[in-house]
Order: sequence, then C-alpha cells, then structure tokens
Amino acid sequence: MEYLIDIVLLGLLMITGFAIVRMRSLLAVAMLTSIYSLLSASLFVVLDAVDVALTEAAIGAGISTILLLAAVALTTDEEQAPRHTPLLPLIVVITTGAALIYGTVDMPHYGDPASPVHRHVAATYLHDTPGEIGVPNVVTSVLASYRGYDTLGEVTVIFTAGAGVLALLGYRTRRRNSRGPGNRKLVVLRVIAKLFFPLILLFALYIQFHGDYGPGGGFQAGVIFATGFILYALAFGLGNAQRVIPHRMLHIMMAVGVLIYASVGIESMLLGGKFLEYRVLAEDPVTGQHLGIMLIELGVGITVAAVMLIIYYGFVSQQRSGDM
Amino acid sequence: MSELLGHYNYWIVIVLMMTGFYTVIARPNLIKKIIGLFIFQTSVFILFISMAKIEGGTAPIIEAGISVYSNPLPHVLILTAIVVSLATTALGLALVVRIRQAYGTIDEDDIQVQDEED
Amino acid sequence: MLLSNLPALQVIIPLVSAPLCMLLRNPRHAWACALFTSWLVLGMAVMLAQRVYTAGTLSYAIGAWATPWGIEYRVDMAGALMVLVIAIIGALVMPYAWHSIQEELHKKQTGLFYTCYLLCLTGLLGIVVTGDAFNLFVFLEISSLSSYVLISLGSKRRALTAAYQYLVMGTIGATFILISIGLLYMITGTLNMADLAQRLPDVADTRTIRVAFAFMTVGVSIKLALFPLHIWLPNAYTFAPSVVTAFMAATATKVGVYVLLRFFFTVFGFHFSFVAMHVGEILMLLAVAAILVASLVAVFQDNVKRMLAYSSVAQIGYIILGISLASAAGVSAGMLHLFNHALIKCALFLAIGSIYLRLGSVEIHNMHGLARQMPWTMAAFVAGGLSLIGIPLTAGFISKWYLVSAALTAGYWPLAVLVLVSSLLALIYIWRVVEAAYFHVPAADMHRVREAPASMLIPAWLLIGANIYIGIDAGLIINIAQQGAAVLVGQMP
Amino acid sequence: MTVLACVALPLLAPSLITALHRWPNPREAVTLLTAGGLFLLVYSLHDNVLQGARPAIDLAEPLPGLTIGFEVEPLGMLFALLASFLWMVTSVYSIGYLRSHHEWRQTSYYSYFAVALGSTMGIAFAGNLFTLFIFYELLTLSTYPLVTHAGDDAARESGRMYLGYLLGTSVILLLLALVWTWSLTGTLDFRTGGILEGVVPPGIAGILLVLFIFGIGKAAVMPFHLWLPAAMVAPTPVSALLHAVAVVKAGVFTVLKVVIYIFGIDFLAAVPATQWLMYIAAATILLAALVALRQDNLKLRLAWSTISQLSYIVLCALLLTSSGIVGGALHIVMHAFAKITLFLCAGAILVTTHKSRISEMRGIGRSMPWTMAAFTVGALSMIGIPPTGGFISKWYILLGAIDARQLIAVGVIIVSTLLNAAYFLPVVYTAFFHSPESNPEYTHQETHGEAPLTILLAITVTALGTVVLFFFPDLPLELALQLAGESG
Repeated sequence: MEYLIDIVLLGLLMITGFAIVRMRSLLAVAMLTSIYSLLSASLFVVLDAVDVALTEAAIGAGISTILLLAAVALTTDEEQAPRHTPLLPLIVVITTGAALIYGTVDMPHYGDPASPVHRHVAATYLHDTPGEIGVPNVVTSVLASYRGYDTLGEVTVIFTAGAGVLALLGYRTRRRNSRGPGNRKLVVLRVIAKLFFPLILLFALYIQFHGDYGPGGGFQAGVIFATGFILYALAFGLGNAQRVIPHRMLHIMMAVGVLIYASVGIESMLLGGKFLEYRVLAEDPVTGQHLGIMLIELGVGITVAAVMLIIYYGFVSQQRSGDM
Repeated sequence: MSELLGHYNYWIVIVLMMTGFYTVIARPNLIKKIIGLFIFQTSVFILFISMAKIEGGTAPIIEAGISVYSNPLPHVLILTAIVVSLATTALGLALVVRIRQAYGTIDEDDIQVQDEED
Repeated sequence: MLLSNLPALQVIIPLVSAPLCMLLRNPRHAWACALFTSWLVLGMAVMLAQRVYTAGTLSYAIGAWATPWGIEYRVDMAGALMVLVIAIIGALVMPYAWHSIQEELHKKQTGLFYTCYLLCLTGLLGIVVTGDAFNLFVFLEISSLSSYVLISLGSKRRALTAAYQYLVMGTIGATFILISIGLLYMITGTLNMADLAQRLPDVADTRTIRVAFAFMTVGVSIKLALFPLHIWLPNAYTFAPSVVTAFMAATATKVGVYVLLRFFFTVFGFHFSFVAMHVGEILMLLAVAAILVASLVAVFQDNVKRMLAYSSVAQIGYIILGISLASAAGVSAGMLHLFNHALIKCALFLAIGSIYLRLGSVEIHNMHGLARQMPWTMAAFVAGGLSLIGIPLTAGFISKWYLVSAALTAGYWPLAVLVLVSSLLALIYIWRVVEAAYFHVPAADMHRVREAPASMLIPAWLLIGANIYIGIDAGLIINIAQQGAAVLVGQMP
Repeated sequence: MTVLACVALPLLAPSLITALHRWPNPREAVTLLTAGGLFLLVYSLHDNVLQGARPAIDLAEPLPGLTIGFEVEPLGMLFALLASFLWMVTSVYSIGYLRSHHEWRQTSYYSYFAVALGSTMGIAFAGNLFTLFIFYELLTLSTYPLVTHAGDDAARESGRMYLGYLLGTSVILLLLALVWTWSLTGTLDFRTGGILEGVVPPGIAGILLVLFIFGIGKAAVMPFHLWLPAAMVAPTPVSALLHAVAVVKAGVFTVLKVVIYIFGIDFLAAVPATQWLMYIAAATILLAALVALRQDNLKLRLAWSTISQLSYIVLCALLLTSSGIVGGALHIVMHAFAKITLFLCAGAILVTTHKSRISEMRGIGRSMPWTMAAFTVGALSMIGIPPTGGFISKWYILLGAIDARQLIAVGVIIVSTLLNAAYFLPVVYTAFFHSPESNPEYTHQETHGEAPLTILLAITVTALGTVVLFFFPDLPLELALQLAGESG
C-alpha cells in the first residue's frame, strides 16, 4: 500500500514537473509549483519525514508560492517562446541525468535496513537521544543539539536573505489611507481573517513549543506566524499590517533571533563548555539540553517570522513599473 | 529484476531533478529559471528523504513499543536545505523584480540585446 | 576561554556582529562595526595561525559532541593560511570601503551592505575551518547568498543581471555539491570529512562514489570559476561595487580552490582522485585552456575591471595547474599562488576602485594621462601589475617561479613554457593601461581629477608592500605553503 | 659595503633629482655628482680586484637557496668601470643636448637614467644569476620610459616592441632556463668552472644554452634583434649610453657570465649545440652588417652596426678559448668607446643641424670639423685600424678564432671588417669630401657652426679615450686576462 502511494505521488510529481516546463503562463506555473511542493510534502509524509513535510508545506506551498505570485504580478505573466533550440541544455541535462543513473547502480536499495545510512551515525542518534537530550523527537535533537551549529548557519542563511531582500527592494511605508483593497466583497474575507488570525498565531506557538515532542519547531512556527500576518495584510491592507508590526520592529526581531541563538552558544562557552554545549547551561545536563533547545528554537522562530514578513513587505510594497 | 525495482524511486527522482535543471538552463524567462531551480532543489530533497526511509519504519519520534525508525539525519539536513532553497528563491525573485524595473523585461534574450546596446 | 575556543570564535564573531551591524542606523556606526570586526578577525586569525604553526592541527568539537556525531571544526596549516588570507583582505578592504561605498551606494543601503559583507566573511571563514561536509554546504550558502546581494548593489543596472546570473549558476553549483554530499552519505553513512576519508577507501570502487566525486568537482568548479564554468565571473566582478570586487576576487574563488583541495586530498584521497579518477589530467587540460583563453580575452578588454576579471580566471588556471600536477611541489606552488594572487588582485582592484571614485570610469580610453593626476594610485596599479606579470622582486614572481619549477620537475616542460608565455599576455594587458595613463596626452577635463583619499591609498599600498616584501623574502610564506601542502598531500606516495 | 654603495647610489639619486625638479641647475648637478661619485667608488674597487680580492655581500634570500647578493669579479669590474665612466661623459653631453633641444620631462629623464645605471651596476656586480636576472629586468623597465620619451605614437609603438622583445625573451626563455637550472642544480651561483658539469647531460645542456643565448634578448642575437633599431626613437644620449653601452653590453656581459660561470667553457666544449649557436652569431654579424650598409638614417646604421658587433662578443664567448674570452671582454670596452663616440657625434649633428640622414650630411665636416674628426676616430676603431682600441680587441678575437680552429669564424671576422669599412667610411667621405652646395635644398647650411660646448667636450673625451686605449690598454687587458685565467 505504502509503495502504491509512493508510486502514485511520484507519478503526479512527474506530470506536474513536465507541465511546469511546458506551460507558458507564469501564473499557472506558479500554482503548479505550489502543487509540486504540496505533492512532495505528501510524499515526505509517506516517507516518514513528518518534520520535513510540515516545513515543505509551509515553505514550498505557502511562502514560496506567495512570493512567486507577487513576482509574477510585479513583472509579467506571459513567458516568451524560447528563441534557441535547446540542444546544448538537453545534452547537458541528459549527461547529468545519465551520470546520476549510473551512480544509482551501486546504491543500497530503497528502504533497505542494511544500508550504511542507517547504521553508522544515525543509529547512535536514535539510540542516545532519550538519554542525552531527553527529547522524543530525534529530528529536533539532531537539529538543535547534535548538529545545532548547522541550524545556526541556517538561521544565518535566512537572515542573509532578509538583509538581501531589504537591500534590494527596501520598502516604502504605506500611508494609513491606503487600506489595500477597499472592496466591499472583502468583508467575508475580513471576518474570516479576524477569526483565523488568533488561531493561526496560537497554532504557531503550539508548533514552536511542541517541537520537542512532535513534528515542528522554531522554523515551522516562524513561517506559520508570518503566514498569519500575511493573511491579515491581505485582508486589511499592508498599511494596517505595518501598524501592527512596524519595520523597525521587524529589523530588530530579525537580528535578535540570530543573537539569541548565538548568545546561547557564547553563554555555554562562558560557562566553560564548548560553543553550543547546552549541557553546561543547567546543573543537570538533560535540563541544560532542554533549556538550550528551547532558547535556540525561540531564536529561530523570531528570525524566521521577521524575515518572512520583511520579504513579504518588500515584494508587496513594490510598484509594478508602468501601472498600479 | 530486483536491481530494477530497488532503485525505481531514485530514478524517478533523477528525472524530476533533471526536469528542474533543464528549466533552469534552457528557459530564457528569469522567473521560470527560478522555478526551475526550485524544482531542482525540491527533487534533491526527495532524494535525501528517500534514502532515509527504512522498510517498516516510522517517523523518528521515540515512542514506547516501536523499534524501527527512519533515519532522522537526512531529515535534519533537508530542513536546513529547504530554508536555503527558500532564501535563494526569495533573493532570486527580488532580483527579478528589480531587473524588470530596470530593463522593462524579464526575458534573458531581450536583456542581452539591451546590454549590448549599452 | 578565548584560546581554547579560538576556532569557533573565528567564525562566530563576524556572525554575531552581522545582526548587530544591521541594528545600527547610522552608516558610519555600521562601518565602524564592520571595521572593528574585521580587525578582530585578523587578530584571531594571526593567533590561530600561530597556534597551528606550533601545535599542529586543531580540532574543535562544537557542542562538545564527539565526531562524527557532532560538527567538528578542524584547522590545519592549509586552513590557517586560508583563514589568514581572508582575514588580511577583510581587514584591509574595510578602511578602504568607507569612501568608496559612500560614493557608489545609496545611503539607505550602506548599513545592509556592511551586514552582508560580514555575512560573506562569516561564510568564507566557516567553509575553511569546518570539518563537516554538510556544514560546509551551509556556510557556502551564507557566503554565496551574501555575495549575490553584494554584487547586486553595484551602481549600474547590469549589476542586477550579473548577480542574477551568479545566483543561478551558484545555486546549480551548490545543488551539485548537495547531491554529492547526499551520495557520499548514502554510501558511507557519515558527514564528517575525516570519518569520510577513513570509510571511503573500502567503498571507493562503487559507481555511486565516482558520481559523487564528479558532482563535487563540477559544483565546486562553478564556485571557483574554473574554465569553462567561469561565465558568471567577468560580469560579477565588473559590475559589483569596487570594494566587493576587491574582496571577492581575493577570497571567494580562493576558498573554492581550498574546498577542492580538501575534497581531493583529504576526503577522497590522492589515490582515488588522481589515480582512479584521473582528475589531474582533466584539471590540467582545463587549466591550460583557462590560462590561454582568459588571458587572450583579457587583452582585448577596454574596461579595466573586466580585464582584471578575465585575468582572474586565468590566474585561477595557474592555481589549478599547480594542483593538477599532483605533486607536493605542485600543490604548494598552487597554494603559494593562491596567497600571492589574493594580494595582487586585491591591490589591483583597490587601485581601480580609487580610479572609479575619482574618474567615474574604468575604461582605458578615459584614462589618458591619469598618472599625473593620481600618481600614487597609478603607481600602486603598476606595482600590482608587475607582480601579476611576475617581474622579479614581487610576490607574483615567487609563485610563478615555483609553478614553473614544479612543472619542470614533473616533466611537463610545455606547461612551464605556457605559464611563461601567458605572463607575457599579462604584460600586454597591464601595459595597455600603463601606456594610457602614463604615455598619452591627458584628456581635456583630466585636470579636475584628484588623487584618492589616504584611507583608500594606504590599504592598496599595504598590499603592494606585502607583495614586494614577499618578493624579497618569501621564506616564511613558502614554508607555510609547503607545510599546508604537506598536510594535504600527506598520504601521497 | 662599497659594492652596495655602487648599486644604491644611482638608485637613490632619483629621489633627489625629483625633489629638485623646479631647479634645473641643482638637478643637473645632482646627476653629475652622482655620476662622478659612482665612478670614484667603482674605481676604488679595482685595485683590490686586480690583486685577487672578490668583495661580496648578500642582501636577502627571497627563495631558499636563492640570494640577492653581489660579488665583484674581473669581468664585472671591467663592465662597471666602463659604464660608470661613460655615464659621466654622457651626463655632461645630456645637459647640452636636452637644453638645446628643449626636451620635455627632463626630470624624469635624469631619474630614469640614474635608475638604469644603478641596474647596470647591479648586473655588473651580481653575485649570482638570480640577482643578475632581477637587475636585468629592472634595466629593461627603467629604460622603457626613456625609449618612449618623445610620447608620440611612433615612440609608443617602438616602446611596445622594446618591451615586448626584451621582456618576452627574458621571461619566456631566460627565466625558463633559470628555473630549469635551479631545479636541476639547486643553485644559481656563479662558480668557476660552472655549476652544470656532471649534473646535466650534454643534450639538456644544449637546450639550456639555446634558452640562455636567445633568452638574453639584450645581446640581440638574431632573430631577437629588432628591438634595437626600434629603440633608436629615444633621445640620442639614451641611444649612446644605453643602447650602445649599458643595455646591450649588459646582454653580452650576461652571455659571457653564463658561458664562463654557469656552464664553464670546458663543459661547453662537449655540448654540440655550442657550435650551432656560434654559427648563428656569425650569421648575425654578417647579416646585420649588410643591413647596416643599406641604412640612410645615421642612428639606424649605428644600431645595426651594434647588432653586428654584439654578436662578435657572443661569438667570442662561444669560441671557448681563453684568447676568445679576452677578446670578448676587451671588445665590450673598445666597442663601447667607439660606438658611443659615433652616437654622440650623430646627436651633435642632429642638435646642430637637425639632420639625421647620411645623404643630407654632405660637407658637414667643413662646418663641424671637431665632431666629424671624432666620428672618424670612432669609425676607424670600429673597423679595427690602429691606432684605435678597436684594433686590440679585434686582434684577440682573431687569435681566439684561430686557437679554436674555427675557420668559419676567422672568415666571418675578416669579411665583416670589410663590411664595417664599407658602411662607415662613406659617411666620413660624404662629410668631408662632398661639397655642400651640390644640394640646393640645404642652402642655409653654413649658418650653423659647431655643436654646443658641453657636447663637444663629451665627444672629445670619448674619441680621445678610443685612441688612448690603443696605447694604454693595461687596465682592461689585465682584467680580461685575469678573467681568462679564471675561466680556463
């Protein structure tokens, strides 16, 4: 059964992928990309990667799609027909693909428990996490502790993206009277948004702090939090959203998140440990791990939420050259 | 025959990857290229997650009574990679928006023509 | 606390100061923050190099997790040299940046510029000191993303397309690297480089590892702009702000080379890379093509920044050529040139940045008679140019000497001739600038051009001074390069 | 210490010259004082060297085993004495020449001139091939601004050629030879008897010798000779001192050094390539002389004659006999005095009458008798007719060729002597025995008189020197004999 779903999803992915290549309407392609992302998220669930699935759904199907749509709206919808015969790209792609297929021949079989992937490092994580970290979700323990430094890098990456979009797009503050679409038809949306907004924020908080036990964590929470605000901005206009969270605040949040994360590491150094050695944070090593993970997840959440909003504000505050 | 079946998952993923890769290098539209990159990267994620799968396993959240978990490490790596991919997409699209403002087009060939006139 | 955590702090300090820098609203404060951080980084780099020089390879377990479960920082002599290069260039570029950036960037962007610069510094340092393959990918992305932003801040609109092109190619490269890391992990079950190196020989004879090797090579080659994957580089260097060009030319591609060295020698091992995969022959071919083609193209450029960019592609060819010889002498010649070329190119781009500041153009035909107006800047350019050509008493001569000698020892005398011939091509393109600036009647409005401010001249001249010093007494740097090469090539027959 | 001062003094002088750029007289005084001081310094060394001392000093070690250092030996002593003496003379001449010509950029002219001389001293006293190479390149670079002094398109074009040939040959061939030698032997020191014997098989040594001989582009062995005529766009004093003495002699000096101290003449005897290179030198002698015959521009004729004469010295080096070495060393001196006299005369004519073509110089000897008399002395020395110094060096060269039983070389020397006569004597004849009135275009001929006094003074000194060297050749001869004694 599992295999059947697997095959069906992969088949759908292929169809979507080909459609993306063929179609010329960028709006449609953006939607298809969203579908592609959603399909992969479903596939991740089948493959037992629930954390990844959650993230992929939030990022790929959520934020990325919004950005794509914004970019299409700011530029153009129609892709011009390619003027060159794509011979060279085809050769490159076929060569690369063939090389990869050649590489698969000696790979361990799909799902094979004897594969080295499952034996060496990973087995230790699964075995030691309960004792060393005391967190049931091994993904969280690896993400936040064993390989916590990667995650610091990841936060820095997202911080870089925020700084980059700020530098590239900047943004203008919308005056209060620019209340976005003032159409009466939006009443329904506004009511629903008002209802959902607190729920989404609540859900974000749940994801943020539940990451130790189930799928989730700072990253997903940050994205969901930002999505809530984006919904708010869609319904009530950018100006109003920006009154709730002003830019300066976002700047500070974006920086503070990274700083919280890094300062946990520095604190552990000051306490005589290595960088990001949480166990020195409290008397009991496992409590220390808990504390450290909670703090860094908080930092991740803050930065991610801020950056997502900064990026969104940046795109939405642009004017399409010519009209709008 | 088992050879064939054992790797079909990877093969499809490779086809998906190449679909994205092809879109990046063959399409002149700048947004389409970014979408291509996105597809390319997302497919690589599937490759990673596929290798984490273990037969009869479950999600790597420790619970009493379960002994076989899929490998958490690729999940962690891909969580990071997804973020990287988002960062790249956001930056790329921001660049596209600025290019459109500066050139009035987002078609690679048109831009090249304009650059040569400079 | 400071000493024992030095490898981590080397990266953490700029990482922390990037968000701090962003919080500062006044551009001058942001600059001061970046400047201070750069100098701090340099101080630490010197200490780090000293420790490695005396105590040997340092290993630092982040989070105190034992390898291969945690992420390891590992600094050997080659890494220390690389860190030193990055830190020196960063420390010199920052004082220079103030005037240049004020002129070239919008005021609102300056704070973010320094933030992105610090991030780029963080990324580059992180790549060098890490001992973990995936961590390398993460920091590679930090440095890449920030450099896309930095390039896009150039004042012409083509800066945007250049950044876009780099973003697309860079991301393809990074994805290739990611695929390779995935394949390696699939076969070995580990991400730690030292652990990989230990486990690889048993499984080296699989097709998967071969493909992983190929993808890593291609991916990194895009990053280091190895011919013919260099096409992003000329535009990026030409249209980026002057400071960015100077910084990136001296560091980013060099770090790429370093990653290549790491994987060839430390992870895959000499035998696999050069004997089984014949990467030496392939690289040699590409390096030769890079040297010839890029040097020739450089000769025909009118825009000096673009000319120097092509020259960089050629010089990367030299470095790769040294590596492709697959001998200790070759690798140390490559590393020596890596260091020297960083000094040379940074000085040249700094001089060109000063010219852009005052003249508003970097086209040769606008530079007629410039030497009278900007004598110090042009003198720095000439000195750097002579070093690039490889005239004795300059650093460029030393590395060329070693490269030629390594090629001869390995029995490739045509390569030796090639290196020398292409330095003549360098002579031609450098001399076109010299001729215009010194031996042409000045243009009509040339008299209003002034000499660059001292804050921009001093960094350039410090680099020139270093160039000449190495040209006269290269003992120390050769020693470091040879030690670095010895560490890398350790298991060579 | 004196050795170091010899190199440093002219290299430091430009700072003072530049500082005084607003005051021409003190500026020129600095040049003259530096030149005089330098000669005295060099002269003070010669006694010791004649007694067998080899003053040496090491400065730096850029690469392990490669030092920048100086050591004085007889040949270097000879070259340094020659160059520093003639710099004094040329400096006096330059002042008159530049002022009456109203040249621009005089300050930079004097500065680069001083640097060029400093480099020449560096070459002369270089303690090893590496140091020699450094100063060799510095000499090229510092003379480039002098060549392009005029600043027009023709000058830039020639400048490119100059730089292209000299840097090209030295970087591709000479540097390759250097690195190769170093990677084979681990040293580049000048040692009596050479450093290559026993390390390198004769075949490789042959390739190396080819690289060296052609790599030393300043020796202008064909086919790398075209830079020399191109360099004639420079002001005449530059052509006189640099392109008749310092630069070109630095080339042949290096050839001699390489042959004697890197290969060793005994070892070279076993290398077949030597023979062939000697034939190329011989061919250069004849071909360049033939080309000189056809030149109407006096400076160009002198330049081609220089190419021909330089190959004499290369030939001498490759004869591998001690009298050949003596002849070569002496010819460096004798040819220098004669050729500089000729160039200075050409410059005097140019400054006074603005004529550069031989066909325009009819009867010029009547209005400029001193100049043309000096020219005659120089021409006689070039041909090798006593009582001029040229006779002595040619005598030794001929002896060397006979010792080596190289009949071809003997033949070439004789034929080229005839050719020398054929291209110099007509100039003398035109100047003295053609009547100026025969050409109506130049009726204002009689309005000019002799050249300015400083110029005449310089010409007289070098012409006298040419004659004096015939009667008192002791100093150069002793040094040359000492050199031959060391090498053989």
